[in-house]
Amino acid sequence: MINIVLLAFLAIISLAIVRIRNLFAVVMLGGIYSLLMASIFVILDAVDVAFTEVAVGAGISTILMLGTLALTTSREKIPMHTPLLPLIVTFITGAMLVYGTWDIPAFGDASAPANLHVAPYYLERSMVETGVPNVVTAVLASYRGYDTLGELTVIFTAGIGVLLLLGRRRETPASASEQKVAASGGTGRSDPGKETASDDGGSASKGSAT
Amino acid sequence: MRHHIILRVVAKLSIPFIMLYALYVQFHGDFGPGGGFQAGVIFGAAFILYALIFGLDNALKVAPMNVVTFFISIGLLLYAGVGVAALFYGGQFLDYGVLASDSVSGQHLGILLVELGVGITVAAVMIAIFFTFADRGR
Amino acid sequence: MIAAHYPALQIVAPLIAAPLCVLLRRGTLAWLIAVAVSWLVFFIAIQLLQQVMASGPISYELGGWAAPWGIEYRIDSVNAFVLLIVSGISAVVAPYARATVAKEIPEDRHYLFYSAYLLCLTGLLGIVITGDAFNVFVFLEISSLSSYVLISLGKDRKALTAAYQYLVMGTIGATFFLIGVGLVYAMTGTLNMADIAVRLDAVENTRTVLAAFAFITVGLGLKLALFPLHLWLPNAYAYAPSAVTVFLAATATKVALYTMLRFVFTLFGADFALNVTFLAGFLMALAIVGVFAASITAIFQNNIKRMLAYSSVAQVGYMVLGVSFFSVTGLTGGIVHMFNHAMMKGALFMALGAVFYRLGTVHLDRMRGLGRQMPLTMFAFVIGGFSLIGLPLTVGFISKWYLILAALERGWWPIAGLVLLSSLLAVAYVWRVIEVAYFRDPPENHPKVTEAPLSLLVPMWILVLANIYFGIDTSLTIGVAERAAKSLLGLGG
Amino acid sequence: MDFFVGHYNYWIFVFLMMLGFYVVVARGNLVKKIIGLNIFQASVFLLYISIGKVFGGTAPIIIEGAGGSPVTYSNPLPHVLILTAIVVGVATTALGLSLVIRINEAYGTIEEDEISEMDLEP
Repeated sequence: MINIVLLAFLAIISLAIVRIRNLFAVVMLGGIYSLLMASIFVILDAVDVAFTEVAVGAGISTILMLGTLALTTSREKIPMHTPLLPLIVTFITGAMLVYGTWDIPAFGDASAPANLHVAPYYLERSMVETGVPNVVTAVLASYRGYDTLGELTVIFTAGIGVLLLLGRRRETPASASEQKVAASGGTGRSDPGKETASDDGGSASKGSAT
Repeated sequence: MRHHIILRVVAKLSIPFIMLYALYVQFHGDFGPGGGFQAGVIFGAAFILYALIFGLDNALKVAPMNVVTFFISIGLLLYAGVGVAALFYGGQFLDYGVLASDSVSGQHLGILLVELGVGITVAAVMIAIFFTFADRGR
Repeated sequence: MIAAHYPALQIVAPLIAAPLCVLLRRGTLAWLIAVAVSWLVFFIAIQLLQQVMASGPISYELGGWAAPWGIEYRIDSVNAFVLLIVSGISAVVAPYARATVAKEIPEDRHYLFYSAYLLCLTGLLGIVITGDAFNVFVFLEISSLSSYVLISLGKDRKALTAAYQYLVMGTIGATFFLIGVGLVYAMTGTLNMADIAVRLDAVENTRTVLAAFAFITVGLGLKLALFPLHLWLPNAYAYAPSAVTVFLAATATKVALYTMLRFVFTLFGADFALNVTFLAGFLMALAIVGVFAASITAIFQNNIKRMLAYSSVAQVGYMVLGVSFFSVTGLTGGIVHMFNHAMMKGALFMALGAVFYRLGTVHLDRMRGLGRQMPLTMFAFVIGGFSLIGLPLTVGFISKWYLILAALERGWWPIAGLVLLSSLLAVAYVWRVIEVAYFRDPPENHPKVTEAPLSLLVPMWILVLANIYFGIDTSLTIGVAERAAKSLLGLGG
Repeated sequence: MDFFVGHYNYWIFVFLMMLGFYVVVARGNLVKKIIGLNIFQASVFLLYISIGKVFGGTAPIIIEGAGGSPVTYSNPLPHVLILTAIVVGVATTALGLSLVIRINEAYGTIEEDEISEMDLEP
């Protein structure tokens, strides 16, 4: 029953996210959305996932969103008209999924194929083969360790990407002259003078103003 | 926010505990919920809190960007390195079983090391992303 | 001894090289690493292809865990061939990148650029080599995230919006794919591809599997830029840095197509796709409409990179057309066109990269009289263009030949006619460039342009010569492609 | 009724997915689109975790010395997959937001229609 209530909350909050145009409010609701999601994960026995969802969804994502809003704007423009095509596309996708869930094994069914074929092996053998009681950790780090290596590479990619996109330019003679070319070129993007950013007063970042 | 004395005191008090908790999550992940990823995020959060309360410049003194980028690479290299080490010990890539005398303790060691790699890179990436976002804002 | 671990090294070498580049923080060093690693993976890919052709599929169990509990690599003639394409293109693009990157990207970012490039290579190779459905998603995201970043580094601010658009559409595609894999997992309880293929037979007629099939094909269709899901591609290719355009245009869509082939043929099975889902008809219609719509749009582009990007959408149409015949000849045509298109688009975009290097633009107006000022570059463009049209003695001819053959084999001569007709559209857009470059006088108020440096010309001409060589001697490409087609259709090989 | 109880989790997932997807394709604000992507992806997490739930089960952490009574555990595999997917999601968000910041610096707006108007001008 708790499950249904939480899921209903989830639905309401996401409706609110769609409707509200103040992006600060939306981001805060996004944080609540993640917390609710995490509670549901706990009820569904996925404690590790819940932990991660809280840390990432309610924590890091929210901070990044707030930082972005501080750097951009927090009002969403009201669109001229409700576009019809996205609505149709969304409904077709949703209909296809409802159709797809019709034959899916019932929720919580211990004899569903998903719970019978590969999974029991982990539950039975992981303690013997790896000595780690948390099966999720055992599967994550060992049986499917290669996936986790890939996952870590994704995070690494994101780090490199953000540094490439937003990182402060190191002052080198070449980059300084390059900057002049870009400035005189006109059409090129200008990288607003981050290079000479002075350390004035060590005031907290804009992101922290929230 | 440098004038908010309560925030500064509370932050100063709680940051060590946040870090300690991160380490607990990191090394207790074998037995309870948690693991490298969650620990990394929490560890990163400690730095983010520090930057929020004491300003980015002070935070950059504690964790300069060069050092953070260094750790971004180190974590991934540690993970991949464990895999390659398994190759040298005669196993398949990422086969931790060959790392120690018996298979189970090898697995245990391997899992510990790769989770550490995950923790290091995740924490460093989170710090790096937040610092670059914050730096862009001034 | 080390040969047994080639499959792992294929992925791990670029994966380790990427953080190494960041650690060393030197642009030149990072470039050297990128070149060395690209050549290494190319060498390994050749070895793997030989091994597969000689002694059948290779399986490599990661972590020593047997499939389906662990993740395995499974290399057969299909993905060995795609590995060869991706790593081969990287082996010529990495040396080429040096000069263009120096010109287009701030020097202090070079090491990060090469790191992202290596990550993209890792992701693409990882998608191809793996035998695990979920692992495909992970590596798909590595390649996608790194390509978003790489595209956004273009000089024009439109590169940013192009990258953003690609990020949104790419994530939708990847999430659709994830939904599909989830539904498959719910019905089969496994993620290993070979295992799924076996266990899917029993539940083939459920609505869930049908929905899974739809989500996986649409998701991959987005990544593949299959018409009408191609909207992200033209701007992304047009505004990305030159080296990135060459690399992505020659590899990314092929990898997505490979993944689609793998899921449709190996996992779901050709019979299921033909009888239950009517996929063949859908694909054929989309392919033909895509070829014409994209080719016609290409004719009206004045930014030549954008023109070629639209042409890429059309070429994806040809590949998908080959697949949609569901016959050995058609699939051979589709698979061999992956290789051939990589060669021709690689050469063409390299030529444009050289033009951009000298002119700072690839606008048609500014290319007047370029045939005399940059003779080698423009001649490379001409041959690449001929290949795109499908003139005999180029690789393009081989692909079209097989497509027409496949159409006639089925007795669908109108399709054959449409393929020929669409080639005329390619003549139209290639001719516009040739006319401007060779039959107009260079603009007077601009400084004289000289030929591109050797470091750009050599990789470019390697691909140009490959266009001719594989247009004459088809024993390698057709041989492997035919075997791959047979193995996909379950006819052995 | 049994059918409903057995499937409502999946339908909520479909509903959330549709909302997120709608925000992504219909809204012109670049930040909102990213938020939509987040909801869209989070709904898929719900799908996977629902697949792995076993009634009467507990979190898949092996309890030592449970005596004779066998303990039922929920399926750990979807949890592992979703841990990976969450990480991929936050990586995508971080990159997307970085792009939004750069777009805002280059165009002075984060509304899609205004940006495409500017792009049309030469």
